[in-house]
Amino acid sequence: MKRIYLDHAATTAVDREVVQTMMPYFTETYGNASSLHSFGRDARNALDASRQTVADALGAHANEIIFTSGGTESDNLALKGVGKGHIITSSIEHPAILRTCKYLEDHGCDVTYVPVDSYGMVDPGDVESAITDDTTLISVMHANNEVGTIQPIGKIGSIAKDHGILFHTDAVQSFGKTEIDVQRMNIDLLSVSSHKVYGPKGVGALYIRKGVEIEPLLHGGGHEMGMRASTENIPGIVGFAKAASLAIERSEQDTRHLTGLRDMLIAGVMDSIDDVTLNGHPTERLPNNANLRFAFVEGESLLLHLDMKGIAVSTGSACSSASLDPSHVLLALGLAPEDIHGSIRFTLGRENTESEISYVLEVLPEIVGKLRAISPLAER
Amino acid sequence: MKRIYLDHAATTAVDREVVQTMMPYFTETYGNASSLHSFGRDARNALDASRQTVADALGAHANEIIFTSGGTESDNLALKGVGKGHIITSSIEHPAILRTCKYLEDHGCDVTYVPVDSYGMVDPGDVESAITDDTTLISVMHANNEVGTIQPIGKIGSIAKDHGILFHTDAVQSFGKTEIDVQRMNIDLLSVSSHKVYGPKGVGALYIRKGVEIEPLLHGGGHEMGMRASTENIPGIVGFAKAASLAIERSEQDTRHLTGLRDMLIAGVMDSIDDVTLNGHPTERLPNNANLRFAFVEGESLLLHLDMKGIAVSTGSACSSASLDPSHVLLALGLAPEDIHGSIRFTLGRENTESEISYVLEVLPEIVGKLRAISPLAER
Amino acid sequence: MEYSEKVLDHFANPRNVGEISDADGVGTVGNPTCGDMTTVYIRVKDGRITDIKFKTFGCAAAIATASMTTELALGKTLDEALAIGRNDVADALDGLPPVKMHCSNLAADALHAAIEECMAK
Amino acid sequence: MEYSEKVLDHFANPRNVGEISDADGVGTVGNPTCGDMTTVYIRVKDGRITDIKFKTFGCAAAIATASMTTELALGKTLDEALAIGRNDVADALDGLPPVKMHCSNLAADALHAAIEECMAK
Ligand SMILES: Cc1ncc(COP(=O)(O)O)c(C=O)c1O
Ligand SMILES: Cc1ncc(COP(=O)(O)O)c(C=O)c1O
Repeated sequence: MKRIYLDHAATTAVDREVVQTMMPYFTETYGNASSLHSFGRDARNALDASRQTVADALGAHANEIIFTSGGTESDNLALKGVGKGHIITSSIEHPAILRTCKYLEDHGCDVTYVPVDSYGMVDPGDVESAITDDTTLISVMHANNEVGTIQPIGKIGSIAKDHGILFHTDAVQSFGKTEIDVQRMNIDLLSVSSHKVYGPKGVGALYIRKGVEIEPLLHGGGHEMGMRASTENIPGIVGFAKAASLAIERSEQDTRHLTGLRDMLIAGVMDSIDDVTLNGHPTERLPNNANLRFAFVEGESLLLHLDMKGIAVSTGSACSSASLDPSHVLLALGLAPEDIHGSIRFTLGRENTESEISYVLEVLPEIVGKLRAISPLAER
Repeated sequence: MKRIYLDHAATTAVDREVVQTMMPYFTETYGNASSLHSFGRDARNALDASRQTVADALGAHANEIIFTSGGTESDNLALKGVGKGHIITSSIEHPAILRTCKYLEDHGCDVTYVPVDSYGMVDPGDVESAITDDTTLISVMHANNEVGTIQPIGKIGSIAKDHGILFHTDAVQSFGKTEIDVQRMNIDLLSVSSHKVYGPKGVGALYIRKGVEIEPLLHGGGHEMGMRASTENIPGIVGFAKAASLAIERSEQDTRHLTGLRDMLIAGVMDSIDDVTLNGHPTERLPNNANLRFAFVEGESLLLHLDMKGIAVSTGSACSSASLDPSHVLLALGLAPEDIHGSIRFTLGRENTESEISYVLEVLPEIVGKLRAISPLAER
Repeated sequence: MEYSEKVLDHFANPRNVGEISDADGVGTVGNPTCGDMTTVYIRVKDGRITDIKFKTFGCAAAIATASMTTELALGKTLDEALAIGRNDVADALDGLPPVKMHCSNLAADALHAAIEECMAK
Repeated sequence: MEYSEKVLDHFANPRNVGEISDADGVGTVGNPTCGDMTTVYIRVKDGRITDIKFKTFGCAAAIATASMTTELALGKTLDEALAIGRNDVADALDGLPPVKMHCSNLAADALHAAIEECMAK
């Protein structure tokens, strides 16, 4: 059976060129980057070069990049590392932000969760109004992982700057898909994750603007300029850097390709199936995200039927799929629970093709029809 | 030039079989283990199997194993996750423990640092005497990373058990080199790291005995039974599990091989060079560790001369090599600073050969002679 | 979370789907807000269930348990059918993932509601 | 931390190693406890350094800077040699890693101490 992967927001396959780039670092250039001998120096050189590459991709300096184990660690390090007093965030952040905020609330911080409109958009005015004398940090994600809405982070960045407050953005989903420039956008801290951009899992980075003081999360050897102890994952970091440079290099071409497939998918579904709605913003959305709501049917059933046809999609975010609670993001958009239960996220990738989307459009109407036929809600 | 790697305590090359095992997980079985579709289920199955393998290697149950980003994170998670009130540790722990203890002291905990004898051995009696009503945790490493001394952790484990106190051990250096059984040794928490046992960097595990409550370090999606958020690093975890099972499978053979090479090295050096002393315990030491003190010369010079001959060794631990402070471990053994400065750590690995050791024994006397010839201390 | 072969079979090819227009008993349990809703229709002759149909809005487990419940109930006397418990359905499907155990309640409860409506007539 | 080619060359092949038994000036700086100690011996004729030797216990940077310092000082007048500053040595070696900059002090200081001893005679 052909298998079609449309869950790139959950994770991506590692690009073959990236794997090739990583290979020598497992068995040849395997030194510890802190060691003084030639094996160590070779590892250190690879680490330094990777740091420069990731910095370049963000418009940052190399010494402003800390490598971490992924987006979650970057988010935790940013918030726990600088968050004190009052923190402002949005109601549609990833759990890596929201649960960290919850932890900080349990430890004496105040957190304001700014709402979003029905497209999942934060109003920068709401962020500004939430600022108090105690506010130390604003954290608003660049693009949402479920509905793909892209936030006006440049505006939020300048509000933060005007008020002398630090601004963090979770750019795990946007990195490589929309332009990021930490200078122009007045970003002080920014989280990225390798496995969302065709790099290996278990690697990420946090950009920390020069001068921002941060309390480390992992204490130990003085790695990563003292801000993140642990023997550096050189193959992972080298792979991430390669993936980041490919993403920048291919961004125009990727965006065109993804937008084309996304719009083909959305239009095709709307044409062939009744009672379908697009969740999220019509235009300010990631080029690869189509989050669609199918009335009268339940998402997991739809997902499993698609899976039986070899098509991989998701309901909500992967990390919460195992739970049965309705998505906090779709709830924040104001959707009724029964509509949330019928929502499916298709997230496209570089390797997807038009013929794959055609195949999805071929099988989806029948599946939705079948589920509606057994649904007690359909005739109402 | 032939290159001889004798710094296996810093990190190891990844075993080629391990790399082969990892490969499909980069480009084929690349799903997110939390996803419901077939890509996700395949990843989940690999994760579950890996967890079982690592559990088996420790005498633990699968649901007692949490995968982390390495030894440092495991140590931080253990200590920050359960440490409260009073903590007992040793003075020769890795910085991942000592700096975490420092952090906990800054946040209201009391920490007792039990001393070691001149062989680097902790006296279990000292641990027991240090126990107060507030003691919540004892953390003593299994084997030391610099001098290789193996601690009587079974005894410490039963003391902890008798007093109803949790016992953590940092087994990063001992795992795969000496037997570990968390039941028999009464261990409640145990840290391991993949890149010390021919597995990939950036992966480790924490064993947490069933029933032990722990506060997570990384908040976010409910991965790893809610104890460690972040998309699981499947290739890394699969590689770690493969490395762990190879280590167990080959342990007898490896131990014989390493002990042979180690003793050949120590005896050879002692025979051909005057004023050399073995640091650490004569018998209770890791099979692959030879930490030797060369009077009148400074370690970094020795290291670099060896490096110029293609031989990679270390002074102290890799993570502190960049600093100029004398090793806290050798200080704790009671060595004078000038003796510490002349100490070199040779740590052997599975792939080292007798002919490599012969080569080291061939070049070392000349190097030491050369450095002693320019040393103002040599004739004193 | 992994479904058994039987769950997947009943999910992909549910038995006894539909409605019975002049049913002797109809039971509905659950609601769309929670993401799960099942309606069971029965026709009864001489105290035996001679026809049974269901409709479900819900996850794979909800659909499969409803399908299996109708299979278990068909041909049974009302008393026998009332004795079909939650675990019977899960067992007949070779088990359900722990987070989905509540689904097995849904279908059995809807069956019981339909039988009670029929008995109350 | 990466050493320049020149540092590595002077480390591997130090110039002017040794002692001068009846030196006109001897200067020792540093101590083994800190991991670094250098002794510089000079012979002076007509106010010029005509011979210079050193011994060093220490890291590669300590050895290389001592070696380079003797090269810079040889043939110089005492005043010229006194003017050899810490940065001159590091510069002549194409730089030193930041953590190792203190080493360049050691050799220049030992040279200055030797010159001062000689002048005080
Ligand atoms: C927006 C966002 N933030 C953070 C994360 C966490 O990243 P990671 O899985 O690399 O820890 C994810 C994905 O899981 C994400 O989509
Ligand atoms: C004893 C000990 N504990 C902890 C660590 C840290 O492990 P990692 O580098 O995987 O974070 C190391 C090695 O660096 C070690 O030797």
